[in-house]
Amino acid sequence: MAANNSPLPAGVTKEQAFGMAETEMEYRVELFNRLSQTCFSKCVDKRYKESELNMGENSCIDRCVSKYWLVNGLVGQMLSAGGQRPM
Amino acid sequence: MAANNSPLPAGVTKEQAFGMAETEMEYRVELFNRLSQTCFSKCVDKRYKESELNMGENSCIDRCVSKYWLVNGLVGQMLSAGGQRPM
Amino acid sequence: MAANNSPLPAGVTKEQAFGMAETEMEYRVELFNRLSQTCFSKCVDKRYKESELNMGENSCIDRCVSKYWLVNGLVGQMLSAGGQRPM
Amino acid sequence: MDKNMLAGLEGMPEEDKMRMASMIDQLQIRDSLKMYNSLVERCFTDCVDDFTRKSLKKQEETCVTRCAEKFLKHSMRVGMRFAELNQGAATPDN
Amino acid sequence: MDKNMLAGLEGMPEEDKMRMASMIDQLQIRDSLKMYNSLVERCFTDCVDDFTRKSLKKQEETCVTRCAEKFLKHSMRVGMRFAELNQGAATPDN
Amino acid sequence: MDKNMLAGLEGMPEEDKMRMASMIDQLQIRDSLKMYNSLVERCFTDCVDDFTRKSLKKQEETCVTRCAEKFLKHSMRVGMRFAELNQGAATPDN
Repeated sequence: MAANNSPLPAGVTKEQAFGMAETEMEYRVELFNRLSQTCFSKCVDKRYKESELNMGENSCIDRCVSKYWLVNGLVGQMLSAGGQRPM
Repeated sequence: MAANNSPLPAGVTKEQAFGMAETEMEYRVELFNRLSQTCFSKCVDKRYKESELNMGENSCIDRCVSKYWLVNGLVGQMLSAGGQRPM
Repeated sequence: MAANNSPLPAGVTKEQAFGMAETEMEYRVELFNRLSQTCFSKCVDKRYKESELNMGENSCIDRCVSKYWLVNGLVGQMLSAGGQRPM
Repeated sequence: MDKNMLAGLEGMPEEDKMRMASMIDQLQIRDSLKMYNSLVERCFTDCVDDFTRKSLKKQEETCVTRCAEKFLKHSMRVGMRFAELNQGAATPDN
Repeated sequence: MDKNMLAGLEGMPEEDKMRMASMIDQLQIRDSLKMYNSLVERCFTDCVDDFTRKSLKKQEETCVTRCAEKFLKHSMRVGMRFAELNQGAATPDN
Repeated sequence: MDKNMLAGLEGMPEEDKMRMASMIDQLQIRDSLKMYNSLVERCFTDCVDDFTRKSLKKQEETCVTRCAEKFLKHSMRVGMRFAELNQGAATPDN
């Protein structure tokens, strides 16, 4: 569409590049929010007897984040492999 | 606003038409997602003993989609009738 | 950027002002929706034996809205105070 | 939801006011559609639990209708209370 | 989801059709990513409940894999049924 | 959340970088407001269950305050772990 010396892949307009960047960021934000909500539900005692996270809660959170991350990767692998892996 | 030989209703700018189309599509996507999530919760066994949907799950899903669709229509009718049908 | 006789704060472009107004409205809409969903869950009998809200439900809703509003304010105060008030 | 936000735009040119109004209109339409979707999901979830056939039972229909009517009345009431609080019209504690 | 919405735009200039198509494409990408996020959350919630270590147990991995496969098959089936209903292809009651 | 995404835009004109930065800023503001809304909903849901009066009981206030503080501390911790994982800084299994 114009002499192209931009870092964009061929055929991608600037509008589209901004759109994709925005979509990618929205995805990461949503991943973070879901992970955070889920681990709060799994790890934090709902009786709220104190305002500090205790040691058990803290290590539960660390492991929960790690496992959520692994599950995210595992599912990503499955989907990019076609999602139809027989089993 | 200009000599109008476009397929748009009078008084609707092109920007508004795009906005409405986008809103309409977002609505359908959300309807689909909620229906899908709800029927998964209602029909699929959470123990995940196998990776296939069994016959019972499959027919539950078909009926669930059908019923969700009917409920969607029923509520739509109510709302367009004023939402205040005495009963 | 141009001779400024607009009501906008210095350094804020018109695009940004519209963006901020939109974000603010989205926030209010989301607050309203969450409040509404939460109070429906807390106050309305899920058996739906009638189509009217009864007196108990109505006063529960009024109080629920009031309390949700107070909680919203309480948390807002905490956050603007740094969110780290020792306790 | 908040047409009087336009008040703050007193000084703005006509064109911007129109853009603002159209933004608010679209937000309201999107919000109504979202509300509609969440109403359908809630009433379906609360009222439909039998998947032995494709059509609604009379009893499910009645449940959905009542649920939707209650939800709408609830939304209106919440909207009124919410507006009062937004305007600082607090009432005595009870 | 709804490429044939473009049909309604028959009379539109080429430029607008392209803009419409690109809007639909982006909506689809966003929707896939949302679906992916909700799948991960659901399978994690249903399959992982032991937080005594940082890595997944074999049994959790199997559960997640099956859950994800079921979810995808479910989504495809729902998509087919949904498309039929959208086109008014109702089938006899059963 | 991801300011270093800007790194990939090295070659871009100043004007585009600014647009990108402003997009990120707005996304962050929207995200904070969403987080705020979800925090309020969660702490309200977990702490308030008595609707015999309009004002908060002392005990509800304490519960909400602690809940919000825990939620914020939790968010910060999750944010740190999440950032480490994003940068591939894996630690030994335990």
